[in-house]
Amino acid sequence: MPDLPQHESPGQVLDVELHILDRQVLDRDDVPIGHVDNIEVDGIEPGRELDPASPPVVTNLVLNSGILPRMFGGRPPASRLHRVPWSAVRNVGTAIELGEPGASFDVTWSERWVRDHVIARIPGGRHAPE
Amino acid sequence: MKKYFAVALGILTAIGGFVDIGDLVTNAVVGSRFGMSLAWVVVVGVVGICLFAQMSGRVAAISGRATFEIIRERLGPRAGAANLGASVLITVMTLTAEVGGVALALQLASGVQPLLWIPLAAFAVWLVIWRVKFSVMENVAGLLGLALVVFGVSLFLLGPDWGDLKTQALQQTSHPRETPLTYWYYAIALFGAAMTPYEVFFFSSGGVEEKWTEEDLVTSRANVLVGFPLGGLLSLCIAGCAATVLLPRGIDVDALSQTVFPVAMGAGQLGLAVVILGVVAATFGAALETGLSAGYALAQFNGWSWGKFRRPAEAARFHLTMIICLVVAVLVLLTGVDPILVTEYSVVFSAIALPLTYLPILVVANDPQYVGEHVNGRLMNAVSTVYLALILVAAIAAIPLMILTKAGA
Amino acid sequence: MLLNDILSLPVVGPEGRLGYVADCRFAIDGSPGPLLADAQLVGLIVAGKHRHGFLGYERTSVRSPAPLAWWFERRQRGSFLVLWEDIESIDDVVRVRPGYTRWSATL
Amino acid sequence: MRLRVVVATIGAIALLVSGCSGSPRDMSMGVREAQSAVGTARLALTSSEDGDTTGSFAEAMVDEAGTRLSSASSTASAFKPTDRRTAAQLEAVTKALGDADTAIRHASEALAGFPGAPSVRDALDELETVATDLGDLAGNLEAPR
Repeated sequence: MPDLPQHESPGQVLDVELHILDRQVLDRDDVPIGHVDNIEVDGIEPGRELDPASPPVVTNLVLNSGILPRMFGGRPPASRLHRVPWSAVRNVGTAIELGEPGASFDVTWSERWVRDHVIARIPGGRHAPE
Repeated sequence: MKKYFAVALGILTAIGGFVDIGDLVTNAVVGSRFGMSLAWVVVVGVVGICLFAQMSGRVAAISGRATFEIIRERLGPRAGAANLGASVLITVMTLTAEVGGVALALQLASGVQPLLWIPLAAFAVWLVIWRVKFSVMENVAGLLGLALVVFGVSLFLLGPDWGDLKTQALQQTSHPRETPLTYWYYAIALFGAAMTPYEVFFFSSGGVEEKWTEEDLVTSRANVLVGFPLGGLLSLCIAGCAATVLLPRGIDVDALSQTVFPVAMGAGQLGLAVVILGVVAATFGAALETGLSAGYALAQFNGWSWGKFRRPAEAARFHLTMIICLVVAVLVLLTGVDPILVTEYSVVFSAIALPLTYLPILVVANDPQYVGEHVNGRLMNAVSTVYLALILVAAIAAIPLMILTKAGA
Repeated sequence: MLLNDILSLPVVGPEGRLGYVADCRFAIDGSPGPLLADAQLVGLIVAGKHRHGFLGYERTSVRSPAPLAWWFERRQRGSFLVLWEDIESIDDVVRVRPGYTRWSATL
Repeated sequence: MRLRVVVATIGAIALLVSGCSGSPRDMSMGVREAQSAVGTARLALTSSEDGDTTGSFAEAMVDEAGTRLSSASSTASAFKPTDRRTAAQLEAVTKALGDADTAIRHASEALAGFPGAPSVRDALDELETVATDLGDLAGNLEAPR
């Protein structure tokens, strides 16, 4: 294999599998809210000739929506995709940091449900350990 | 001064926290059947856990990412989920064994049936996880676990033929009553007992819990590099006691009472009281660690909020996971299954799950994005790669050996 | 469109099959947003045999421990980057325009 | 790929078959377990007499020895004799295990100190006799695996 030319892009370069998928997502206060399971882009229409001048851009990260489809194929119903808009992303490093609190994303509903119905009802559940 | 105190405390808790029901039982079984001829495996296992615990701690301190986040990130959904399934299964098995161990030890102290102690012990574990601060929990359990040093004292009081023990350790001759297959089966069990995967989950998550930074690396390295080998030495003393008292009498260990008996013989009733206290502390401490590890693993894999530094309500699914795991452990124990048997299986299954945990740790400990300038050195990488190969061989050989030897019968 | 639908699609060039989509490369260099600029697609990483390799790790500059790096690289040998402007269409297969350029896949 | 599956399956079946069938070695394994149980009970009694252990600890040890002995019996009886020689051996083994069971029960009673229970001294003597018998028996049987 001859040495191929190296393509240089301005800005941070991200390979989806390497840098984004399965990374931990932290909210504004560094609280984990999920992992990236998928990425939504616009600008690709299946079957149409693509426009070289307007590359697709990331619109949403999809969190915790079906580890099973990723393991076995298929996809979860569109209504169950927990989306986080790209505009909420503050930094992409060893974790993906958001600029908003976790409660503003629907991916945290199960956390809130368990909290409200189970954990907070057990005595001491709302107190810090001593 | 405060810094030296922190280092000393860390080392002491590392020693006390190193030995759990798996180490206790496996070392006693091996000592009673093979003498010191498998001592080399303990050494190999301790070096291995030092390597990988240290790496996972370094990754956690610098990047803030605990081990199961790394596993998910580097292995992807399929292999990651396979590892999650295996790790949670083994960790809950170990948790079951530890809770059972607490109950057995309390039975030895009180004469009251273990079935009555099991729910109590599990509830106490939950209460500590629920209410006690991480550092307090770790230090108290670790320091009380130091009572197990009485194994070393008893070994001296028993006055064994040291030359004989040394010969056994150096010649690796298996006892005439044993076959090479059982010898290697127990080699894998000992290896698995020393390198149980929950230890790295707990160690790295503990680093995040205690908010380690780059400056804490020296302390954490000292804890591991001094504490774990001393814990390994303690394991060897357990084996040595069994080799001195039980091996010549043809007694194979299959109960906790036999494990601690040599201490009674060497140090009398006082020694017995101390060793039982040590066993309760060590198994209780390990029950906390395994319970938390199951929660860490599941929460980190799914990206849930986790950690004892948060209020339970701020890590709701994490706490719910641990409650469920404890309930499962109690239900399993209430069927009357022998905790010692659960222990013996859990250490061998540990050996099987090791490669998928240690591969991502090794890879990420070389990645500057995660550890900055603190990437592995050449020697570290060479030794770790050899270990990865070793772990792979042990994992592949474990199941066939288990079937061929009827689980070491 | 969801990106996982593109990952591991077969890639076809003018001279026949080239391999599979192993990864998608983005760069944060689009129009500025509130926190980060938009992430625009640079191109697709095409791999010959193994579709996933070690999740892209082989493309980083990390070369140690040597035996592992050697193994990962071997599994991903021959992969390359195709830029967005060289991609004609994406449906069940990814079609590459005639006269496309192979770029190095390494980061 | 399919070949690999076939080889793996055959390997697994071979392992299972070789691991699970009963053999004369089951008897020696059973005797070995019984020796271990009797030895444990003897240690419990002597150490309790010497004051090295508490009563409840010694009782727990003897209880566990009893459990181990039942497991020894089931280990030994996994073997189904095929000829006269092994049938006679199995009979001897079964009898020795029965004696051991009685001896351990007596040891347990002696420790508990019920009225009419054997003395610790007597229980120890009985255990010693049983241990000797088991030792002789083990020597006659095929060596354990």
